[in-house]
Amino acid sequence: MDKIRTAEEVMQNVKSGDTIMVGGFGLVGAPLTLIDELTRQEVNGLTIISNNLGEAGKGLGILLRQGKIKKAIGSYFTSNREVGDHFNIGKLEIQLMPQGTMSESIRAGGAGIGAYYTKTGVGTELAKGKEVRVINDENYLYEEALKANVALIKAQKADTLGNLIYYKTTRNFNPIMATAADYVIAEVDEIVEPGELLPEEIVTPHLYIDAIVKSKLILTREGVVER
Amino acid sequence: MDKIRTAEEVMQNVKSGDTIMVGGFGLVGAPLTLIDELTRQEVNGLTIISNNLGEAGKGLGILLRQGKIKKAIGSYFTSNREVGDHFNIGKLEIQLMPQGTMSESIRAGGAGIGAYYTKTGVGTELAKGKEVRVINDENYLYEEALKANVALIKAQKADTLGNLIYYKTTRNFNPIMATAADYVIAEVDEIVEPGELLPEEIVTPHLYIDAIVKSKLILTREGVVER
Amino acid sequence: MNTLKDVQELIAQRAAQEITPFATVNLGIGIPTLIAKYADSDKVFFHTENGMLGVGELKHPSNFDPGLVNAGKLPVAEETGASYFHSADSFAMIRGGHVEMAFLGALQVDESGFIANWAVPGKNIMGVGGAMDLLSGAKKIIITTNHCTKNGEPKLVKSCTYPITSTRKVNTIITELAVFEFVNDRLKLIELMPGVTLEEVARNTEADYEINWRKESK
Amino acid sequence: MNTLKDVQELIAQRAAQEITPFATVNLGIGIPTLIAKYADSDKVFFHTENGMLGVGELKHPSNFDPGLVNAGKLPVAEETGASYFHSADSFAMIRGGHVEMAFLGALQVDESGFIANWAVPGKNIMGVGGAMDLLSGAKKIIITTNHCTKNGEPKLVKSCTYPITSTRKVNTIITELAVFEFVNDRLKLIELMPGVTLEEVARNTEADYEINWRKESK
Repeated sequence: MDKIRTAEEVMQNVKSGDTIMVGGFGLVGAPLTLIDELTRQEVNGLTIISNNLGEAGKGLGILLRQGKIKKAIGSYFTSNREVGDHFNIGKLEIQLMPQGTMSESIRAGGAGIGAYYTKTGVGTELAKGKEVRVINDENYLYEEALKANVALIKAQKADTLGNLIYYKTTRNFNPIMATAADYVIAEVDEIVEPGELLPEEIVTPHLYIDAIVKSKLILTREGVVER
Repeated sequence: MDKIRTAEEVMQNVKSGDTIMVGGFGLVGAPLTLIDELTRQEVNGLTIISNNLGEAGKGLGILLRQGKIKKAIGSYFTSNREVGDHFNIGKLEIQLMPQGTMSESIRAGGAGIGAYYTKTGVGTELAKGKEVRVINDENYLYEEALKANVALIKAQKADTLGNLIYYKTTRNFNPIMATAADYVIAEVDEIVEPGELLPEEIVTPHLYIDAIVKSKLILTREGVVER
Repeated sequence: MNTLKDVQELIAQRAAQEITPFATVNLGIGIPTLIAKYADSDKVFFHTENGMLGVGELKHPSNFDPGLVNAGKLPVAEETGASYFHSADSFAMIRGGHVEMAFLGALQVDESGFIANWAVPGKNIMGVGGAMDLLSGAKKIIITTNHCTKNGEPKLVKSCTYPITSTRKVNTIITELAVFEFVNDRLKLIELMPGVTLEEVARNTEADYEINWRKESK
Repeated sequence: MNTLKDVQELIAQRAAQEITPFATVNLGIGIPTLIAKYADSDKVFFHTENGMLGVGELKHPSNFDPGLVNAGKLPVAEETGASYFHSADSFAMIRGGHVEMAFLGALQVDESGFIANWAVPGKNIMGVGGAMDLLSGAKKIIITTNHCTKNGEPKLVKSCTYPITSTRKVNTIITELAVFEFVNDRLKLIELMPGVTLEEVARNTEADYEINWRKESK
């Protein structure tokens, strides 16, 4: 069962109107090659679940400029001022979430948890209209799981089965997004044979991964470069 | 900050009436040395959260015979027939949970999640009296988090800071129980210096661990032996 | 009929044919555990809820590793490409729908597709394990069971009299007499085991079923 | 007064003294980030919500690793004994109460102990990050902030006019003028920064506070 694909091939799984999770904390741990390919697709009306929406004209910021994003779900859009511009003219819906709630909702989506209660956000503007429940004398907010049609994630190494390991803080949202979408594409810098990753160090077991794409664009000290 | 202790020392943290999580799947990955020490303590009225309650007269089964357990929370007590005997004469309360719900509730306890909704158990006898909620047209059961005063867990190696790694299927409940108790004691087979465990392979970061105890009783092919 | 052990092996062998290539498969305790040795180990990934993907058959039983067991606490081996994870992550795989097939034993299966496999009325309920989780989450549930109880009572019944394990219905039932599938919520007999007659199945089955030789799903 | 940068360093330096030995500490964006270099790196474990425990100061900024950043997306180093984890596990640490102290910036802090540090009325709300999570979960919250806004308006107010970040109250406030603590829900000035007079604090503070030199908690 060969999961290795090209970016062009896998992006056929993205359709207009889809919800797409995109890993990364800013550019760190972002699937840059897959995002680049996504910007070439003739799709629109996408819902993007990602901590940020790139920077102005970079990464997911290109997709925003192209008008392909209908809604953005994330925790910190401040890094791309164009997000506010699109929102102001009614061209973009925004669902802002505390970063921990966003992470937990993605994990819940992957783990079959329908919803959960967290103390985060209780009594704030982000809690407006949301159910509050008292559990052991404390107020908790009801939050539902997040799921997606497709997840674009980045890992350091994959074996050909799809087992993944991550490099330092590039891990961030990638392992949880790998669990929460119908079709999961892992962009990786290196592909090795099964057995080369130690069973105890594997972070994402292969059952979560549908396709593996070798990275072409990577983040270096000099910025994003083609390798 | 030296976290290395003897079993005698750490067990001073267990008081009568406490709720105690005990790792392991049967004897596999169970903190045998700590359990052994616990049976020597003059405590009673304990609530034990553990997948099983040992076997008849072994491990937690000794604690049961000693009458020190008031309540057992777990998923599979069938392996110790004395559990049923104690239950029948009213000497033991039982809270039986699906294994996945038990795991998820422990994780929730460690992660600040007050409660969550799962499909597991809906419409069964274990759902009696429990709230059902419809989320996206499916029935989910309300389940609350589990927490404990003390957790007794087993790992393969610790560094002196308390970072842990686990051996094969001995991992089981140990990493999640490490997150869900006020005081967490890790029994380990080997203690190394910080830096000897790779940052990416650490499963339990040290902030969860209060004390480290070197194992004296270990599970071998010949059964439980003193090392 | 053969010995109990022969019967179980027969069921396990037939069940192994249901495994789709490269599926992630969870095997319950009992007959399901026997399935592994009939499967093509290069084309299946066995998952066990105590925290492992890539469970293999132990080649030399005397050489077992006490830190490497399956959900039945039986010693197993590690296939190339295996990985380990904690119980919550393991059940996240099951409950999140990432395990393609689960093979489970049953005390009863009824014609609605409900199964009972964890509790007996009038007895203390002392264990449930991962059964309810697998029922709620695995994409396909295949029941492997002796056709009748030790006392000769049908296990395929009209309606479970034992407590059900889930409101989720099972997909397939494999016994030493026949293979059944639920199609559009109706129980269909799709295959007789070698040497078994329709009459023999009818005599040992309480549940209503239709005969439908052509497999619609597979 | 000194330059803005000097003021920030002064606050950070004082804040570092609040770190208890071997605490797990999360540093927010802005002034909190500056605290690390004043802390004894052998006696503190810095946590960052993007998934790392054991964050270190980058010794040679030109040598940074683009795969190793903190929550402010600034390059950092890896201390001995560090570990990495995904975002949900990282916030489980924060929200589950496993992070002992969090140092955060603020737009406003009020005399009830509420802070506002994520949104400004009348402007689009475009980011919240981990602020609400840290407020809900860290055992102790220490606010490090300039005493007044750029326009000279007090940041320690009677009641936040900006949207609050949490209904959880903060523990300590450190500015370039003074150190405050909440004791029994009352705001207490417990220390003046070097060369600062009580009158100067009074003139720049809208919130009511008592003077209480002896620290009750620490």
